[in-house]
Amino acid sequence: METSFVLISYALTFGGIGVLAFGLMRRARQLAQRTTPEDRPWT
Amino acid sequence: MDSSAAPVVELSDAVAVLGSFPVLAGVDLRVEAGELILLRGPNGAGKTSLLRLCAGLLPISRGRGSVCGLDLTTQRRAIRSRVGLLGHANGLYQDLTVHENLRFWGATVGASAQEIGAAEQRMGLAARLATVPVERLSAGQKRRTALACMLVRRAQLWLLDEPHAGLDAAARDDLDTVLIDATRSGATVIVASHELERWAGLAARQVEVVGGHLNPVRSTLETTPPGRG
Amino acid sequence: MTGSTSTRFTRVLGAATLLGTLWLFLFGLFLSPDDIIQRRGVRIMYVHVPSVWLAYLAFVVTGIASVAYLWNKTRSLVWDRIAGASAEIGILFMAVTLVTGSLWGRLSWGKYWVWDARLTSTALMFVTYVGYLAVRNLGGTHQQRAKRSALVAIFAVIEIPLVHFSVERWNTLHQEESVAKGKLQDMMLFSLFSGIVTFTLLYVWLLIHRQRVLAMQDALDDRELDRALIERRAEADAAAQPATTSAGV
Amino acid sequence: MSTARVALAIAAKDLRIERRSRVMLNQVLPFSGVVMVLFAFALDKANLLSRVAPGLIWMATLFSLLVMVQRSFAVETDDRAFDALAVAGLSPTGLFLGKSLALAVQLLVLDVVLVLLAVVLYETKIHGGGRLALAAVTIVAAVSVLAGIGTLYGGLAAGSKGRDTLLPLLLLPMAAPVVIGATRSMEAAFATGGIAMREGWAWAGLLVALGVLTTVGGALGFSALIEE
Repeated sequence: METSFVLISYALTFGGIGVLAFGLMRRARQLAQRTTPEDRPWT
Repeated sequence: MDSSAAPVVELSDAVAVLGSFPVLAGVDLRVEAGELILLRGPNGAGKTSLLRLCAGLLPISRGRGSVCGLDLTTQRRAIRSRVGLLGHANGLYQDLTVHENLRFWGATVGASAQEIGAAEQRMGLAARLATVPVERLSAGQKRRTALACMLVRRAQLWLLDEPHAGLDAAARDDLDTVLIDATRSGATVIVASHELERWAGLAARQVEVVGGHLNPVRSTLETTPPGRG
Repeated sequence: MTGSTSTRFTRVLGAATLLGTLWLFLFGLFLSPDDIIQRRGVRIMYVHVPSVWLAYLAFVVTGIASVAYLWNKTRSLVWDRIAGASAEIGILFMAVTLVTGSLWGRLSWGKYWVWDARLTSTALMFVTYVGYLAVRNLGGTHQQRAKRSALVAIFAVIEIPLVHFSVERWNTLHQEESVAKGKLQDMMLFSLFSGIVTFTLLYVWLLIHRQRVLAMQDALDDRELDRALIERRAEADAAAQPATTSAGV
Repeated sequence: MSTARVALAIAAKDLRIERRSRVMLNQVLPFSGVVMVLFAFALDKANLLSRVAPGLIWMATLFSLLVMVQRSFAVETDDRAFDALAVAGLSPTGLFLGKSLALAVQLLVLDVVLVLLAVVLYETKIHGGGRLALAAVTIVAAVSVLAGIGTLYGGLAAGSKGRDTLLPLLLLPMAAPVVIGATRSMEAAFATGGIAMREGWAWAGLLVALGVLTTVGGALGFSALIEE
């Protein structure tokens, strides 16, 4: 039982992080098309 | 109406935003003490928002403005204590009686019992009505109670949004005399209303509100007003 | 990982985070030894403990950013966006903490949930910050959103020690501070440490990108405001022409 | 318009509205009374009941608080009196202190009734002045905290759309330390659950500190929260 619990924990943790990071990148690309460079002072 | 005193309301290119919609998109207005101004214009043009801007309720996002000599961007709360805004709702406590509502508003500014009595008298809310809970009053009586609260609070600028809505003919005439009486005793009144024919004789100046802007209306009574810049 | 919100720094940071994650997988699952009592179950610790650390760090950053926004010398919407972004990341790690914590609890105490000081205060904080995010999208101008959220965040941060203290005195049954007692072997400690470092890098990476996404979102809102302003002017000028004799501007 | 005068005017107004409409008397009190009675049936073993009594009192108080806060701000928003208060330029600190004072007074009445109910229904007893003093201090301190955070978050939620669900979401986590502390010190006052008086007073001290923090923090925060 331990192994399955450990694997579930890792899967949930890195799955959650992956979903957040991926969603973030997708949102960034979407917004990039609709904003102009001066809206992005960091570039 | 000496115009030497500072104008009660002065707006230059004022912009106000509701959410992300510019309900007022560059308004210029100047109102002297004791004037009675009528705001006309279609619904959604920005009449109510202009009143809320002058009342210091709606923050000014761009441009400049002052009410009763106080700056609209920095002294909004000070402005509010000098202004009375009567919107579609009367802002009264339904469970309390007329007298209790007036006593509450009196208590917030430290008004004396005489002042409260005088306000009741002026608004025709004497003895019998004063002890009736507000929720059982007619629309006209509620409107007069709300105006009495404004009197008790010693408001210098009266901002009325469709004050005649829901009033019968008698109550309307009654309200007109009250407003004229108020301007004569030095208060300044800005009214937003659809009923143009009613206001023709009364309002010294009419201003058209459309698309969040003001266009002065050529009215037979007055000389050329300071038009939009 | 190229995109509009990346710069050289975030790419380096992203690479380091990926490296750290692989490192954590390697050590967490294979190279570090089993525990004498919990056998393989202890490996959950390498994701659970860093998540707890990250959640608290994120919420403290939200609190600091909120204070920075309220203080008029340092007032700028960047602080507000950092506070919002950090709370969002904090909530993810808080959720992970609760799930992995209960799984680990099942293994070591035999029960998924125990009314223990740390678990209860973590759960309460999770709800508090869900409330914070609800306040963030109440609408109004960016300044109103920022001020309102800053206050709720400051009250929430003051709340954290209070909840923890009051629940701690209630009763406590948590792991006996395994890291502090030093009964962990060196390899375990090393894996745990690499977990914490990796997660911290990840947090900074997520924070920077999220702040920039929010910045673009705000810029877009302002852009829409300008467009609507022009529209309103056009509407007014169009209406002004026929209605009055005075010439429009 | 000094803050104190505004606060007293608002508190007097709220309490007069309550006396006139009797929402607390006709709805909230019976509601929490029924909760206590139902629990008495559900857990009919006496010794368990007396041990659980303090927790029940504060849980019933917490849920009544939600109803009372919603009523306190419904009164303001019914006829947009809240706008009228804003237009009058009343000091937000006065507004906060007035609203929370009125709420605190009502909560105090509610709690005294709940304690009496507990004594009658659950045979809990409060022996001697020391325990009575502890119970009194606990109730006053806890009530001041609950009224403070209730008014603060009630004001925030009043204007917004999802206010019915937002209020519990914001209020309950913040109320957790108070409910825990108050339950613990009441257990000392009721001499159940083996809590020493000394620890009871320690919890009461925490509640008093929370009370001061909430009142000061609430007063400062309230103006920013309700600012248009």
